[in-house]
Amino acid sequence: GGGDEASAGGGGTTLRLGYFPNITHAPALIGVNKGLFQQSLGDTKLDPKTFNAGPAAIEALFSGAIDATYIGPNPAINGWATSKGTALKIIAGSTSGGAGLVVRNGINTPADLKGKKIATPQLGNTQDVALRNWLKKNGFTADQQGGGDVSVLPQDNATAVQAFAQGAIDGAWVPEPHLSRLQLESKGKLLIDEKTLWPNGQFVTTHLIVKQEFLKEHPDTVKKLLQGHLASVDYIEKNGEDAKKAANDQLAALSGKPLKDEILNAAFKNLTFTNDPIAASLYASAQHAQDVGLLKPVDLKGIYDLAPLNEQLKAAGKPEVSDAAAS
Amino acid sequence: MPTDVKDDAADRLSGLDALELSPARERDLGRRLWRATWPKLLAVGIVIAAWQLVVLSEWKPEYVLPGPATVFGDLATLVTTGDFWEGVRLTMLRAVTGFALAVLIGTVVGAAVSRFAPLRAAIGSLITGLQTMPSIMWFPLAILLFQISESAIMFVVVIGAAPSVANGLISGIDYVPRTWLRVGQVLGMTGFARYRHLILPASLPSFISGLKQGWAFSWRSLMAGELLVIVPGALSVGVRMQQARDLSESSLVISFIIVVLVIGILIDMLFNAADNALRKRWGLTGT
Amino acid sequence: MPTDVKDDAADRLSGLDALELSPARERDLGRRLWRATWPKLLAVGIVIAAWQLVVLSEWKPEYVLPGPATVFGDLATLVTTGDFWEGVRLTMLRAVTGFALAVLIGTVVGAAVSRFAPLRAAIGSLITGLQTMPSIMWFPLAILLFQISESAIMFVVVIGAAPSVANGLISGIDYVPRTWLRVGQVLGMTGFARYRHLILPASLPSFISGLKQGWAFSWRSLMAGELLVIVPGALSVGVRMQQARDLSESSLVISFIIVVLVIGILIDMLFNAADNALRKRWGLTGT
Amino acid sequence: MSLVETKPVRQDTDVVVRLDSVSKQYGAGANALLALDKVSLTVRQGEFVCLLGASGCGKSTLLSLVAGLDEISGGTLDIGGRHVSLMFQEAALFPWLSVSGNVELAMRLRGIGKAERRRRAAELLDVVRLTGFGDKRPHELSGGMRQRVALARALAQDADILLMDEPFGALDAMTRDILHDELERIWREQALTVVFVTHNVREAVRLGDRVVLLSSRPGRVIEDFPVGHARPRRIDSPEVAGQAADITDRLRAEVARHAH
Amino acid sequence: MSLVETKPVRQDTDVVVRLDSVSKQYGAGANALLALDKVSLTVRQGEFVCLLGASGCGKSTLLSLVAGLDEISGGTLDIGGRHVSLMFQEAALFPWLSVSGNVELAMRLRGIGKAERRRRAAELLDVVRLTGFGDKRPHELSGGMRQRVALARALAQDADILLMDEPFGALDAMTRDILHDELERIWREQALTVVFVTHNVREAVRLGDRVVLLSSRPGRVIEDFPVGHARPRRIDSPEVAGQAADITDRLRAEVARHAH
Ligand SMILES: Nc1ncnc2c1ncn2[C@@H]1O[C@H](COP(=O)(O)OP(=O)(O)OP(=O)(O)O)[C@@H](O)[C@H]1O
Ligand SMILES: Nc1ncnc2c1ncn2[C@@H]1O[C@H](COP(=O)(O)OP(=O)(O)OP(=O)(O)O)[C@@H](O)[C@H]1O
Ligand SMILES: [Mg+2]
Ligand SMILES: [Mg+2]
Repeated sequence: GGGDEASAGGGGTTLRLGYFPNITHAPALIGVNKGLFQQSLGDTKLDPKTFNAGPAAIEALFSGAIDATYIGPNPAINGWATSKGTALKIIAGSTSGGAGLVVRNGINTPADLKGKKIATPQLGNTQDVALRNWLKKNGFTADQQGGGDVSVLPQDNATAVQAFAQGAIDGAWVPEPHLSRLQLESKGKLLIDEKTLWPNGQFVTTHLIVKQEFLKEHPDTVKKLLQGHLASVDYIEKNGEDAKKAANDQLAALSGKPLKDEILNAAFKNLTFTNDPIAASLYASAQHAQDVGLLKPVDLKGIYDLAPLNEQLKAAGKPEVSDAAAS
Repeated sequence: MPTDVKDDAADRLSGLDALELSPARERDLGRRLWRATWPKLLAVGIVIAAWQLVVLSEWKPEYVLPGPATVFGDLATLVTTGDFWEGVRLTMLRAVTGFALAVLIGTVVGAAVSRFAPLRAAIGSLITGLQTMPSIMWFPLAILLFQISESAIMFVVVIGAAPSVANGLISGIDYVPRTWLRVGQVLGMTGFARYRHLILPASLPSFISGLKQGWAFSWRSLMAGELLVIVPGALSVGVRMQQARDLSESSLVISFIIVVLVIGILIDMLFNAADNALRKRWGLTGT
Repeated sequence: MPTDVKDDAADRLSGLDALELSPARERDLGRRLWRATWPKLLAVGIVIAAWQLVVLSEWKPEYVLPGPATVFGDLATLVTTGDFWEGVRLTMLRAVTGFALAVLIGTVVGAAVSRFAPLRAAIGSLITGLQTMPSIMWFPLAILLFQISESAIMFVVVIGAAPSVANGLISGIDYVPRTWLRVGQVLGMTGFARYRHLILPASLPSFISGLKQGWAFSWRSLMAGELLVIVPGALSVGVRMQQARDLSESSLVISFIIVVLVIGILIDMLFNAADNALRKRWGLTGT
Repeated sequence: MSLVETKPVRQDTDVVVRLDSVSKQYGAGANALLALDKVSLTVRQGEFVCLLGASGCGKSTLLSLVAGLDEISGGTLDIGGRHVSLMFQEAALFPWLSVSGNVELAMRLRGIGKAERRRRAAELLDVVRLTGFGDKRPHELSGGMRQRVALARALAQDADILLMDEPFGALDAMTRDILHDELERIWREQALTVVFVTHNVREAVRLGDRVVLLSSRPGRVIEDFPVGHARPRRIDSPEVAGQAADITDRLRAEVARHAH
Repeated sequence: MSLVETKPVRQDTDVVVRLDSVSKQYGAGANALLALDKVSLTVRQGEFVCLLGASGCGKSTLLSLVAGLDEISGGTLDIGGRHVSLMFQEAALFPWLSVSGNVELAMRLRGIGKAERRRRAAELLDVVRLTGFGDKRPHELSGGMRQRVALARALAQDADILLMDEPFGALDAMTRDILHDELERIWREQALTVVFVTHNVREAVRLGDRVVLLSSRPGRVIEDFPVGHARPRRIDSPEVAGQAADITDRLRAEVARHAH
């Protein structure tokens, strides 16, 4: 306890960074495992914290228990909305892709989905919105209470995987590694790869957020954090196999068991690790959520602060990223 | 407790004058209600005042720790939607059904376990083992047995609460005074009659306390179990609660904490009424 | 129960012959152990056999419902890693610390609530309300108060288990026979002495049963609360369990169910030992 | 061993309760306590036997053995499967039942109908002079009243053998006299066999066909006095007082022997 | 109202217990039961008062009022803040304590040291003739033995006023005689004030300075017999028997009046 004041007032002597023991957080896993964050942070101590799900991470950020965290787009939007734009900023992208709809055999076309039960991780999250938006485009109705042409059942990924394996649901729109697991273990069929629904096949799965106060008070520490993050993303790009191994090692350390190689490989294939937060997809997804009534209108203007990132990218001679909407 | 004894004696004294009996009683009822209410009001008042003070001190921003005004505003909005009551109805229905089932099964298992020594040796300790199992660990089995259905929820609730009920009963049975058991034997009680006329009534206090704990377990299991199934039509309390957290809306989270507390308190009052009636019968109160 | 009485009488009879006393006792101990063990073995045997049968019937694919051989293989691998025991050690340490705290707080609160009528009116029912609150609802508050730390876990555990302990004590106190209370009064017991010498010992049976339920609550809360803080290296049971689920590895999930059951059963045996000692003291057993 | 044995034991079918060298030991090892030591006693059909003995000599133990509540540690005990009712030394009423509920319970277990039960219970409460107390709860009664309810409950069982453990110990002399008469009447009318434990020697002589004396711990039968006086007897009659004095002397000698 | 009142009430400081028109009603409304009706009674320092009365007439109620366990419904009651000890009608031992634990508890609460407690408890167990039973648990004792432990516990309190509710009801005559002597000795040595409830009229005359008669429900004081015989008395002495017969007659008349 009390780390809040210490880190805020003590000149950023510690950085408390949150992430999930999950393959979509690979840059964090590798950065921690390989000491890349610590390297760039120098004498600022890295204090990594892991979370099981977005809400807990946001609660921790709100309460001042962490300073920055890797997180999915959805909790970030919620956190932005409830704090009325005062709590956090997205400062870099991390992961793209790696989600889709897996169905059981016998369902071959979207039309076959009528009357079926499809799981999503959580009402109003990215995958849930993607599914509903896609269903709407395909002329299906689906309400928030699981009714309509297609019954959308929000439940946590582990339950969805079990339910699918036991034939209790007909499909699930899930992120990695569950996406690969459903295909490899439960012999599900990938009906929709979410990539195909987005321009350039790019949509945000994970990004890096930081507490606004922290950003204001310790811009240097944030810069160093970004350096570490960039190094990690670079590392994945340059050492494919090594990076996988490092990620899996860190997973094993955090969860007691590594992913099976085949799932690790498949998941890595589906994911892209990038510094670009793919802002356009965030705006679009939020708009979709508002369209299907899962999000109160929210002004996302200013949710990004990509200046420090771009500064670094520029220094490294890489293309800068933008927080503009696609259109 | 001495205080009670004194008060009741005073009540009786005032009841001595037969002519004044009914007004005295009315006054008594009013006084008793007031005596039961003011501490509650005071407690709520203190909590809200402290809460408001913390909020005013700006220890944490409003979106992390919203003030009472915000929360009660949100709560008021919440409870004025028909949807919310639909959800509460659905959840209460599940809770009551699940609890009833748990009581039934727990009673039978508890009675059987305390009756047959080998059964007790075999599964007696397992009961506590089951109790400690987090609800989510039953999800795979629930889905395996019942697919995604109301029955799966019931399964999770029953397996969560029945051990508690059974344990309460077993403990009650174990502490039935030996004299009563001997009286029962002399009266020729055997088998079911022995349970019906001696063991169950004698262990009722502990049983009721087990029921209370069982209710808490079943409610907690239900909150987890409701996430298994979303039934078209109404969003149950468990689902709404999860959503409030997912949306990181502190005010809504606190609202649901209050809702759950209020339901818990109301149920506890039911149990207390049963308990008081029992204690009166047993001659454990001053009245 | 009559069966026990008969057996014990038989034992005593055999004990009559002083010369044969010690061998008879040894034989007794062996017999008693055997009597406590065979039903457990039989129960485990039946469960495993039924499970194997279901698996053999190929009702569900192996990756959904793995057979006993697979699971016990995995379990064996699991328990032979030092890491696993580190995790168990960590979890048990937290469980015991949290439970001890919960017992302390629950006892004080329970005693206070049953002692002061206004306090009871104020927060008596709240205790059950708190009990019904799912652990995850305390996470925001835990993080708010204790950041991400061991204290946050303790908070979740204590707030989950203390109400149970308090309720057990309150129920026990409520059912202390009136005669004993009167004896206490005549002996001049007041305040703390009254609790120390009369109320606590007299309500011990119900208290122990409350402790048992409290343990179950604290364990469940811990399983949820451990997800708050992950210490790489020593992975607690709660984290491993969650991960087993997240990895959808049925065999690992079942392994952890077994681990939790075994821990629960062992703890229950401790409670039972305490309970039996108590019943013997009170003269509620045949011996 | 005991004086009873010196009489020729009639092997008649009349014998309802037969104890043959019955021993009872509580506990084991260092903690063992021999409560009864080779007690032999027979009670015949319709007999009223009173048991006398010092406090802690094993009277209650003997009754609980006969009632089958405890296992004997040695010897043989035979009641020929007869239906036994035992009135305990403490009232041991069930607090969750009303007074008449407690009395009716014994009948309920024998499947007697509700109306009949009600009638009989009221009748029995009249017998024990508790008319109108049927709806009270046990905790609302005085000690002596509770004891009388226990008596009513024991009578409600309609057993063949009635074992009574100091049934009138908490009653005043007058109420006790009345209940002596009632008990004697019921015993005669229903041809009951009664074993009656008391500390009141006059009461024993007033009621019993025989008065059996137990020695101090461990209990052994030391004397068996037949009571010859014609019934109805009065507790304050000279004959009763006279024999009571004799028995008291014998008892006193026994207690003195065990230099307390 | 009562006969006591007809004597000039001495307002001396000697009075230890003073009841003035004390009433006690249990329950309320239709369920009300008047247990005591305007009872007036004074007990002086060092006096040994015996209470007699039919079963359920309110003797135990009276004691519990004096001990402050129940609130009076009317009248005034004054014991001048003196330390009272009450021996209940039932033994009411604590099952979680051994026999000597039960006896020691009373001393422990007064802060008496361990060694002293132990010594005193052993002494008291000797007094009640339970030497060597200190380590037993209450459930291992016979009814009469439990009663004696309760007596030892009451004596261990070293109170100014000792209230005893049928303390020897479950004891045989011999043990009772012994305890009469012991009680008398302790009473004299410690200048105790004793109120003693019994159903045994001879016992009352054997022990009491005065014998107070209560009427049947509701209890009222109907007569107050001074006992003049010199101590030590013997329960089977002609004087005791004679006065006991007188009192019994008076009691019998009272009970008859209340046509049971
Ligand atoms: N459950 C028990 N465990 C151990 N010892 C016992 C038990 N019950 C009785 N005893 C012992 O057995 C002896 C006889 O007890 P019992 O109750 O039969 O005496 P009793 O003749 O009925 O005496 P009383 O007239 O005082 O009721 C006593 O010494 C007592 O301590
Ligand atoms: N707690 C109570 N509630 C209601 N009525 C009670 C209560 N205690 C006693 N009574 C009633 O008060 C009356 C007097 O009871 P009490 O116990 O004082 O009698 P007693 O003189 O001690 O009789 P006994 O000689 O049988 O012990 C009885 O009629 C009884 O029914
Ligand atoms: Mg006895
Ligand atoms: Mg009485």
